[in-house]
Amino acid sequence: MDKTMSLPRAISTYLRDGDTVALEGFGHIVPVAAAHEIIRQGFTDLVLARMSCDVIVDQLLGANCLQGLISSFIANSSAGSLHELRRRIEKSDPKPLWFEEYSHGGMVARYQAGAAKLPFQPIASYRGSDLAAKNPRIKSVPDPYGGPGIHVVPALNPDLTIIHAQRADMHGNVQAWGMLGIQTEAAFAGRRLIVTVEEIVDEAVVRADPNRTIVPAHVVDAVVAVPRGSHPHSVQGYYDRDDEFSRQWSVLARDAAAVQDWLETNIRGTSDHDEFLATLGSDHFERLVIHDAYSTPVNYGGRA
Amino acid sequence: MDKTMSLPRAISTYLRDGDTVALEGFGHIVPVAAAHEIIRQGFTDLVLARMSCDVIVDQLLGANCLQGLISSFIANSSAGSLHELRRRIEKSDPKPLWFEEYSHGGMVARYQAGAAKLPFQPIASYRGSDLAAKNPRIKSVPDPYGGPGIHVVPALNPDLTIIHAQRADMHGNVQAWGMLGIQTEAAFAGRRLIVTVEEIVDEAVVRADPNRTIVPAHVVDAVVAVPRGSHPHSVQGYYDRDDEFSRQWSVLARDAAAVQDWLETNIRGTSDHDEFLATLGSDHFERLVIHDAYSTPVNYGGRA
Amino acid sequence: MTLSAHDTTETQTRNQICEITGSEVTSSELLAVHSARALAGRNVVFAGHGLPTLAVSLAQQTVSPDVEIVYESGVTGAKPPAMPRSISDSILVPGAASVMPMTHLFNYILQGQRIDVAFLGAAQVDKYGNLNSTLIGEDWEHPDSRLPGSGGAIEAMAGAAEIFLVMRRHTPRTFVESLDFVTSPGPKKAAEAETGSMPAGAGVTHVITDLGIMTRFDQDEELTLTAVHPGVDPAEAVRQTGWDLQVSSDLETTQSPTQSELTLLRESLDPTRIYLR
Amino acid sequence: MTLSAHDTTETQTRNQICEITGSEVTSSELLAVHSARALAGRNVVFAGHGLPTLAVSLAQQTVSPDVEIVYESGVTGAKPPAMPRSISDSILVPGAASVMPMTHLFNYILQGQRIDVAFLGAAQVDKYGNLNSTLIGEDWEHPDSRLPGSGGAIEAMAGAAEIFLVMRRHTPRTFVESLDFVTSPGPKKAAEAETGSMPAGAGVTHVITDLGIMTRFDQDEELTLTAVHPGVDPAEAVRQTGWDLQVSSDLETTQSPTQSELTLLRESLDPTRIYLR
Repeated sequence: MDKTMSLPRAISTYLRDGDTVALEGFGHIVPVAAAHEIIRQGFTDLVLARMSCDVIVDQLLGANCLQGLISSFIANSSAGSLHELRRRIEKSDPKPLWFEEYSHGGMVARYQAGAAKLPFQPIASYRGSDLAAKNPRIKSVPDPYGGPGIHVVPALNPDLTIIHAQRADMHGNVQAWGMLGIQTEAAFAGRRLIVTVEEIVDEAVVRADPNRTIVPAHVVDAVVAVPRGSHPHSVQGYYDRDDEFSRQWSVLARDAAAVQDWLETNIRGTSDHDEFLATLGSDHFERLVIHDAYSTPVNYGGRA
Repeated sequence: MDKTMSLPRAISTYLRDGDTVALEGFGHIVPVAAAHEIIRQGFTDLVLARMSCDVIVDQLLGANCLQGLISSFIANSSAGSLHELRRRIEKSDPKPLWFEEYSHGGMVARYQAGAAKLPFQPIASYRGSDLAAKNPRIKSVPDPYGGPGIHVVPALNPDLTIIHAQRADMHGNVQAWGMLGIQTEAAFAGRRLIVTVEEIVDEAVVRADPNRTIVPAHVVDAVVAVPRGSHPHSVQGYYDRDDEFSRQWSVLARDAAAVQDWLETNIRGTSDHDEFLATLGSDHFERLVIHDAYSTPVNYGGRA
Repeated sequence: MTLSAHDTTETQTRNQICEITGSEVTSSELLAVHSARALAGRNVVFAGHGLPTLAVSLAQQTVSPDVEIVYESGVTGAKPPAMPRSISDSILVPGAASVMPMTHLFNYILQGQRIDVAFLGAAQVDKYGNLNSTLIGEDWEHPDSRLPGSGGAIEAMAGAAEIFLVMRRHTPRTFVESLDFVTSPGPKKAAEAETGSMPAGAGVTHVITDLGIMTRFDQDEELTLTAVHPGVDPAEAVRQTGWDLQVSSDLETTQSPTQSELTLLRESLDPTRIYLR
Repeated sequence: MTLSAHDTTETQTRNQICEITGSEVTSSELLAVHSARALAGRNVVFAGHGLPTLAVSLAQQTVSPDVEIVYESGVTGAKPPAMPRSISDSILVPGAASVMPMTHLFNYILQGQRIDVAFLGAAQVDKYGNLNSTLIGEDWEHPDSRLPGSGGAIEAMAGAAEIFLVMRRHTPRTFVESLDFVTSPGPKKAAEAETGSMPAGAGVTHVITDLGIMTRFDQDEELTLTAVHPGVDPAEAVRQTGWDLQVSSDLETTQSPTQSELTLLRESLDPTRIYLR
């Protein structure tokens, strides 16, 4: 089944105002272009689930797309703070943000339970943490095998999950390598799933290395080719991370008006991801070029 | 750290009478040679954990190595029955067998909890099954999020886990492809871990494809090179399964005396795995030859 | 337990030419064709090797071109060059769309409710589609005959939207009033229990046998004989069923396998007749 | 939160030449060297980028040749050609020994109790080694300053055998009597709670600061000043600590970084001085 479609169509087809949407990717293969398209289409009242925040969280907040956030790390990686987010939390400026907070382990457990259609997942790490005191959705169950009670976190089943990967075939068999984060679980946990990829490849490419598939076709609703769709985050084997962009964001976003200007010019003022990339300058990706380091083939041979 | 050692030394160093030992591998990359070495060294009173049984279960039973079995499928794959096992269960012949039974999903959940050092793992599938009624270790906990109570299975933490794989480096970084079964979880769940492999390779081979590693070095106690260590099961890219061997076993093992004769001649009468393989005949592996089907390389390149 | 294991260990004696159709069609071909037809509109199928694999392959080329097969060994979208000999045959791997670790298969695919239809077999089935693949006999500790056990059958029953049960041999010993052991409970049985998650799907909706087809759709509904194969007396199906089998007032006679279906099976899918015995 | 994140967002202003050692050794070098030395006998280390990465690399070449580094992004045994810029820098991947999905990292490695030492940073630490990396202020809903939060710090604290805390700046604002928020509780704090699994390890056993080293070993033991760097008055460390700091009766003076350690750091491990500011 051909599930390829354009990014605007995929977002407009599978996202609704008020949805809980998971955008996952841990500093690598992050669906940035998809986040920008959500801004372009003006969605509102979304709840964003994202373990490790980054510039797109500030951008979605600045664009008034979000009413809530579910996360476990809310800095801009090693590049500084996310000031739009801090204004919302520290000062309710311009308005309050509903924020449900976990640790990374708690988010992993939530996605895992969601993917497995379990009501909750036990987790061993929350005893004595104020995080459990602050978040009423972190509960506990008795241990019927005689140990102490154990904390549990509830399943997370986003209405829509979006992930980015190196490649997929048109059916939706998704392949990724390098740091894989929580993408497989987020994909299975989602009620709907969009996958953006650097390249759509012939299914023979996928089938030459089936262990590399992180999400099988039947879980996927839409496959979208978006080259450089993860910028400013890296894609292993495709391009490097753009730390300068991320650092500049942490400077720029100290000024709320600058965030609005940036969104107006770079996102709302561009019609698609290619136009956004053009705003970076034509030689921008030259300094993000990577060297090649190909894996050695393994033998999948069997009985002929 | 060089963790390579001989199979006899690995087994004698890391196994004790009375241990719970997991031998995992789902019809592919099965630690058969290691099971035979356990027989040769005459271990007794072991409890074997093995999701999907096969000839080695009958052989370990016949050799009087086992007092108990934890499993979820006790036939000889598609090759027939395991008659030594059936005699033990149906007729306590020659003596009773302690048998703790789960479904595959239950075994997966037990290993997962064991690997994650959780006391138990919830599972959605046991409502109304006599399996839960028969097995008192399948319990339930309330759902603090308002759903019905849910079944749980206890963590499985074998004293020793043994798995087989295509290759590892001398430090114990283990790589496998094709059907991966529950090996990663069984490995992490084990208090001790032996990995037998078709080949010990230079660490540069492993490091050229780090996503292919299924168990990282620090989890491994011993790495043992045992070419053809999975026969009669297949190893993707190395050799095919030997269905004739498995079928013949189901015929042979109808006769308890024949099992004893076979063990005496083929296992106790051989000093190691190479001698065992020699009993199969020098041209035995010619009909198990596979064709080659190499994966296409992926680019792991990054910033140089 | 997937169909194939039970199938080959328990009932492989009845692979003679199927006389009841009055043709040269074998029982295996008949079951494969009707299983394939029942897959119309279903996309993700959990199957054992043998008949279910044949049925899915046939469906791909007839009623359900987008169907994706999932094996218990974690392989999806397999396109093996020859018929697999078991669900863990490594011939399934080269050219497959994915090979998942078993945690993903059991947690995210089966328990994750991603399967439209799971094919199962059983030693015994009752009128509500509860299945026994564990043992025969009264004494659970020392059964007369110890069978393979659940494998992933419990998870398939609990997680799949529908179960198709393929039974080569329709007899009162297999279609029973009361199971010796409830391995895989359908939703009615599960609802009667006191604890645990309810199954996600409808349980057994189709039973395809050498005599005909039974169906049920609602939790409390009994399996009803809705079709018999050409030449089969419905009374024979009733006689061969260990409970008082309901016969549909709209009882149909199944359409014999078409030449096109048989040609696909014999010449394209299983030319060496590994399963089309 | 791993050390580096806090480190770069909160305290990067104090990277001047470290005068207290009376040498040209920078504060970063001092902390890296003492962190490395403390790794003697430890084999599996969970670390953030920056100082912890440098410390582990130095330990590999000095006190602990078999040490294996594990990053929160799932990378083990990384051998990057240059210093990583964060724990998710893809430069960590080529040539690494493994890249695990995050489920394995959090469930099987951290919660699985496979880590000997985890390096953490924090905005506040108290006398029992409880850590705050969540917020500064009285009002949890509207803190004065909102920090990055846990990341995997809670899991590292609960699962690792020991925690090494590296604090660039030893001040009463960071070494406090009472945390504004207990993000990552040590075992004493955890034991006082009513439910949940007890941490597997000892909590914070070493705190390495620009003034000296504090240690604690038992659940109820307070952090004790066991060493000061050359030229540091222990009274200064007491003054810069927000609780009544215990000073060991065997207080030692740390051995200055050796020329060999400094050469390794400067010429081999971080020649472009990304972290050795």
